[in-house]
Amino acid sequence: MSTEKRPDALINAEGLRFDGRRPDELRPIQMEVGVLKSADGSASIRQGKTYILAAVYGPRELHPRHLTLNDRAYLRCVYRMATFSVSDRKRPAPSRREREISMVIANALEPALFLEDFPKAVVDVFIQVIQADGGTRCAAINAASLALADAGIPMRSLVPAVAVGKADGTLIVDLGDEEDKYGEGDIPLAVLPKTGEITLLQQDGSFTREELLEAVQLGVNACKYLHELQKDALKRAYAKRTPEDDDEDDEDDEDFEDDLETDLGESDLMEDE
Amino acid sequence: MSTEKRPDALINAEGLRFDGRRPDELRPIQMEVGVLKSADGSASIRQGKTYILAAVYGPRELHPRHLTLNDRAYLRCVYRMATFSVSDRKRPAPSRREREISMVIANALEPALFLEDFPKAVVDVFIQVIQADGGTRCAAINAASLALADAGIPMRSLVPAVAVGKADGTLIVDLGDEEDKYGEGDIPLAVLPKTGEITLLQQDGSFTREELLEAVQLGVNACKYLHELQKDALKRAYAKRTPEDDDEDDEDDEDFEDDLETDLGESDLMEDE
Amino acid sequence: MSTEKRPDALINAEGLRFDGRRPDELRPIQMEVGVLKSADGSASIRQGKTYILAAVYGPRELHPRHLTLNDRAYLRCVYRMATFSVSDRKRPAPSRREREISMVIANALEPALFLEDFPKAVVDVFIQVIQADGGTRCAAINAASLALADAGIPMRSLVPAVAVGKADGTLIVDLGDEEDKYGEGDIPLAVLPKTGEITLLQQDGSFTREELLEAVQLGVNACKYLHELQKDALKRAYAKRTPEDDDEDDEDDEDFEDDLETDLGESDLMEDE
Amino acid sequence: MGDFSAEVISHIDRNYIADLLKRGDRVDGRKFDEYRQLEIEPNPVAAKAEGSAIVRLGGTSVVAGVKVLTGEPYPDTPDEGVVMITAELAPIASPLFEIGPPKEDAIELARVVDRGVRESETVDVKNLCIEEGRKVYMVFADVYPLEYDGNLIDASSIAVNAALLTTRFPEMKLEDNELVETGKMLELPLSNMAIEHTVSKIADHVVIDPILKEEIVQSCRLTMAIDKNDKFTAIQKGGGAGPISIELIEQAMDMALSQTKEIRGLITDTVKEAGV
Amino acid sequence: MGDFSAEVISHIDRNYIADLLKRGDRVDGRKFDEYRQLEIEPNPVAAKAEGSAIVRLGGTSVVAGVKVLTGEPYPDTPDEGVVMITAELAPIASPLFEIGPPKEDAIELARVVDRGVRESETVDVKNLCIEEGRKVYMVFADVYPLEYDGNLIDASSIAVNAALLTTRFPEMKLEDNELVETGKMLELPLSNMAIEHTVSKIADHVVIDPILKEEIVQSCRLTMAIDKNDKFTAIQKGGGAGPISIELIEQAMDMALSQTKEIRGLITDTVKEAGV
Amino acid sequence: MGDFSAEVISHIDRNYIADLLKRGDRVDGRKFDEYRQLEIEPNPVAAKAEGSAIVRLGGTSVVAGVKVLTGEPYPDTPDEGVVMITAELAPIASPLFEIGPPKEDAIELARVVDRGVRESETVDVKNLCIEEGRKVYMVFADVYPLEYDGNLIDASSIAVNAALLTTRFPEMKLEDNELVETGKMLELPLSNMAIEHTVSKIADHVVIDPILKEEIVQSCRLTMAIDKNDKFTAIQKGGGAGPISIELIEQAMDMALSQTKEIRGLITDTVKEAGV
Repeated sequence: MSTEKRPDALINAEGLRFDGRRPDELRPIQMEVGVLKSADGSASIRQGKTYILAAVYGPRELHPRHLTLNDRAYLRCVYRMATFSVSDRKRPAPSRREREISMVIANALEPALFLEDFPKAVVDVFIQVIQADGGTRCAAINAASLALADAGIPMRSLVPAVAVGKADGTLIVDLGDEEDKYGEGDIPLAVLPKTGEITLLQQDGSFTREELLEAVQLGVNACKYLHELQKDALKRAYAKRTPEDDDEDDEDDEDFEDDLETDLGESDLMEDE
Repeated sequence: MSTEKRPDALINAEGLRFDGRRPDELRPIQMEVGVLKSADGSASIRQGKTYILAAVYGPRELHPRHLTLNDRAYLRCVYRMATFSVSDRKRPAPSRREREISMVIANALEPALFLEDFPKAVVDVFIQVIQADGGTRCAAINAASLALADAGIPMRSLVPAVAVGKADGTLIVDLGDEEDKYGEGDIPLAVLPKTGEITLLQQDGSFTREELLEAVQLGVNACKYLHELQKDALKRAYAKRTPEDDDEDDEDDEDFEDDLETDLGESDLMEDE
Repeated sequence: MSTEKRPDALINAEGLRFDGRRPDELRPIQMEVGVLKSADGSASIRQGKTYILAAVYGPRELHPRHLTLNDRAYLRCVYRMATFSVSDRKRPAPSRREREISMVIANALEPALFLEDFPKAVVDVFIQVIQADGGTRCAAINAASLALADAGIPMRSLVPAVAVGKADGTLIVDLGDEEDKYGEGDIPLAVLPKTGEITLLQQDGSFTREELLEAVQLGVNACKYLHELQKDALKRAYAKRTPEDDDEDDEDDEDFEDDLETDLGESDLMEDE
Repeated sequence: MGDFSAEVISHIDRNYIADLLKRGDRVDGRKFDEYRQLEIEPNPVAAKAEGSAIVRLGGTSVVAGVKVLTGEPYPDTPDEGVVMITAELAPIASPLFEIGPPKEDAIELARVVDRGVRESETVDVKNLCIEEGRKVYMVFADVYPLEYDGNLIDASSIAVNAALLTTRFPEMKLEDNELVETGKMLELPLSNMAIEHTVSKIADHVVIDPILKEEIVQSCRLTMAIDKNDKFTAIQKGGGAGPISIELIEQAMDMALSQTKEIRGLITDTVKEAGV
Repeated sequence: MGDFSAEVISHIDRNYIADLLKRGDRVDGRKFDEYRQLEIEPNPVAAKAEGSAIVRLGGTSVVAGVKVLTGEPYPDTPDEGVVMITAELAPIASPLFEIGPPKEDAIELARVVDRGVRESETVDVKNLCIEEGRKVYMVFADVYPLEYDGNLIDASSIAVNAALLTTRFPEMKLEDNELVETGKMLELPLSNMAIEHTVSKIADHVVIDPILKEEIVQSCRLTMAIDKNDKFTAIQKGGGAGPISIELIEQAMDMALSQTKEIRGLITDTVKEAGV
Repeated sequence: MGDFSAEVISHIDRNYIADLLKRGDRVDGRKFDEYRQLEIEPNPVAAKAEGSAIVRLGGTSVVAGVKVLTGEPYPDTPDEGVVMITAELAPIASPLFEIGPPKEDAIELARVVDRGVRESETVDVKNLCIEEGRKVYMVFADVYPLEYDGNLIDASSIAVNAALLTTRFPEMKLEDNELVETGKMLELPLSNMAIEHTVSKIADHVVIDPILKEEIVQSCRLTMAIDKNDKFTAIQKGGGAGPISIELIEQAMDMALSQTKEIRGLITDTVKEAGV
């Protein structure tokens, strides 16, 4: 029972967007680490009205066996949207779109992980979209890399991601639903902050060569800011965990904290290079 | 092309039901043991117009292996309705309802079996509803426990089952199709005769606390009668098997008879307690 | 968007068919061997407007393991029609018809193969119908047996196949689409040339005992001619392969040529018996 | 269907059965062209199905039921009703039938029985039209094997024919775009009642109505649907990859022709006697 | 759901939990008839779903969302709307939930929660009709577990009730065969708000709102839906094959009755306070 | 698609191919920005498909066919026709493609080719409307790989474009609620003919139109759809999880831009010459 209508203009006379943002302005973003007790690691992200949870289980034994990799852990991502997360009810069975997005998310995260530390194991990343208001695959990557850090999976760095688009001829960052739907294109991308390399890149719509390159640069810049937000979220979670909270899982948590410190240190370092 | 209509009253002025039964009266019931030659054990039941066959295979090796239990046999029930067994044509693929009923039937039967005698094996119970006229899950349990006895699976006792319901405010036993459809509720239950414990209990409709407890008691009483019918059916089957009939499977049949005698003895004993 | 209409008559006043053929005349047939570089063996056939490709992979290790046969290779056939190969768009998922035809094709080919030479292995025969204009299962067998020979699978002989039918009361050979659709019956059959035995036989429509036997005899005669065409195709392919073409796969090709010679020799011999 | 269990039987059995046949004997004592005892129980699902039958052929038994629904015709045959036959290798009938989605054998059973009915135009679909292009009767006949000791195809074919013969359903008409009952009960428009007959080839012999032991060692089987005018309306070679000579095909056809009238008669008589 | 992981817990745990119960103690310190802390977050999916709620019951949490669509009624109930509840054991909630098609446990969760709502006629489907025989509202309530520490059924039942209570959707009418909005927003016609209460049987004791450790060692569970008039509207024995005596059933019923008003009140109050 | 067989190639091959690239050489002797020989056979399925093409790109070949049907438009786009592209990794093309339901690689192939066509609005769906809100043309283009030696995406994209260009179908109109042919034959309304170009990243190099050996050792690939105005209409990074720098992305874009006109020209010319 969606009653959405195309807005008259996506960019107004003052050069501001539909929702009042500047072209390169992100939506309000809240990230929180360790939100699900059942998981080995977890995180939530609210980006505008988009709301996503990510859980990590592993490294653990892989079933079915024939998927086992001898030289590294298998990174298995499952991206799922709740039926009620979109305007029309999504059918409950996983769609081909969800399966494809699961794959590109795995590719976006994998270069940041030391999967070779866990041959034959699996690391499971489960992503549940609670509310979808544009940019879900990028928000999912933002949350999933926090969940991986929370699970203590050894990482080169966190992976920030954002979508760049075009509306009324202007390049804009972090599309909302209407901008995605009625704009002229969408370029989701994810970045390794340390090297500036791209780990996710897709595009639709219509862009010239120069627009594309400019859009990618805009995205990389936005990802630097997102990376700071990610590190803040991780530090907040780290600060909250005092020794008093740990009762039975002492040893595991030691390990976890070690990894976390390393990761935070490493990711700080990266930005200096 | 069903042309059923709701009857004017389910209980008439004389306190009798739609089909002339008293509230606590069961429909005519015929149970027969050993009706399918391919199976290790089998039974049929006709309860009113409900007509069901049950076959037991096993104990035998379990595929797929990963379902194997180390300390007992796996009891696998499959309850299936023929497409033509109901007023509208049922779709051929197993429904979620059929899968759920398969599960509650397995739970209803399992406490009566010495499954620990056959670790890692499977005992298969296949139930085919030929005609459904109310009470199929209970009739299926009645027949399946006879088929298990017929297969020589060691048992604590047979398991009788019946549905209790409510129509025009009166509690009634062994609902027919119209009473199930137009009545005010349905409580299928199964009983271990030895201890009076309940192994199946479901309910829909609307009942007060007191009505519920009274209904369960009515059901337990009806199950005592059903248990007698079950034992009679088993004895008839036992009587029919003379040594002359046994040609090649001699040894197996010895075993079977031993089990059968024990079971009949045991179940007689139970009622005395 | 098919706009086919039933022709006024399938057999005209001169006793000729819809497309000008005599009752026992085959459509123009082109067979070519070795058309797909990825496969171990391959062949194409154009029979009238029917156009089919066949590829053979193997003998190779079989997955899943539980299908393994201890005394011979498992012959696995997959017959698939392109969605656009028929007048109405075929749904992409394999139909029950395609699965049944896969099975009868496997049965038709198997007696010609020395599968016992490769216990526990699999020989895969993949058949893709590009355009279907009648007689696809027979054309598929003609092509598949060439592809098996091309792959160097040891064979007793090639397997020719053809459909015989009836139109306006006359028995006709190698039905086209309209003759299949509007005629009075269809009898696809495949033959072992060496013994004249039948390895595929199906029928629909309506035939007397005598018509049936005459039809089978007509089919067997047509298969003799088809067998010659098959051998010619194989010889042409054999002639094309000069030692200069073989660079790295020398040894394999030796084997292949040996088999091929034997096969050609054998099949020549058969006709003389 | 036979071939799926080829590995459970030893070479000794295979040779034993073949040697018997060479001497003119079958493993259960029947003649080569003799059917097992056939029992037909008409209308066992009288309260819910429009038609039904249980058929016992020796140690093999099946139940068939018919539902008659209404629906829209296919666009390319606006004046024809729809007939659909399905069959399933339900695990109740045999330890050999696995649980799960339809396997090749199950698909073949359904398709062969369906073809026996449809290619033979057993039901005259032109007479299943309520109003051209709008509403027709849809006849679903579904078969469930109950016991499996060989030759499910013939048992199923007989059961479907018997079930179709017992079928009674309310006549419908379109009034103001709604289907209403006229109050009259109809029979199905059955024209030629083709019956399927299955013959196994074992070594150089053909035998009709094979039991499971014969199916397991058979080289292949031939199923032939024959209508009341002795016309062949469907043939399927299956049940194994063994080749068969024209001479044996001719023998198989003659065996089937020699049995078809008696079986058709038994179906018709049993249903008539039951006064359905 | 409990039974699928029975093998991961040792006999020691089993005995430990049973011994505690014998002394009147539960493994997490609660009383036998005490629920864990219940938190309800109304409308977390306000931008896309017509209604929604996140429910936390101790270490278990679920999200439920409601979509209201329009469609044609079923032929046999032309004046009734449609209500459908689904639930899925999404792998995010537990290492025990495998990836893949719905397993028995998932099917049971969905069916038990659905039955709790539908058998209880929580939503009055007669009031979901737009135009008889032509257009009705279709209400889909879907539940996703997020954290699993036992008793998903009660958490899901509470979440569905809360989500239904927060639901607002545009009124539609038929004009010239097209559905148009009237401009008015509607609430769902909720009648009796049945809540499901689950009790585990462990050894000879029954405890309400079991945590995962209790579910793993339970003999069986009893789920009871109770409406605002203290009527039982649905019962399901599940979660294991253990038998249960009539006395324990009576105890379980009384436990559920003692808790239902408070939980129903908490749902209603929370949604009201949120001013949805 | 490349990554699924990463384990079959040894480190020696990986290093060998990378070393060659460092010296400016590709394993099959081509230049980094050079396509393999491209052959297009227009309309091989002339009797049954409304349009078709077989494309051979070196050792890779595919067949694409187009069916034009009629149907009802989606409610939210009542004046637009429907275009659907599917692709399947049929086992005929490679020992690497398993039999069974669509795997991730197959889904990606179909989605990437579909996106190349749809995001590029290659077919103008507004011109596929027969009568608004009631009947539209539905265009199905389906691709089957026949030989697989790398770069199925580009071969498929070229084949779909060629097949769409050869498509002819009868014009339909609505008369008294029935679709009838006007007798006129139509071409598809093709607007901008975007072509997909795939570049592999291996070590620090990018090469266009990778063969299988290159795909197996690639770090990732970049597929770019470019329309006749040199606008990028779709991009997909896939084929492995390797990261890629902005500089290499720019190189890849320029490689694709340098090839697109020639390939588009070859498609158009071949179809024109064939006089379809």
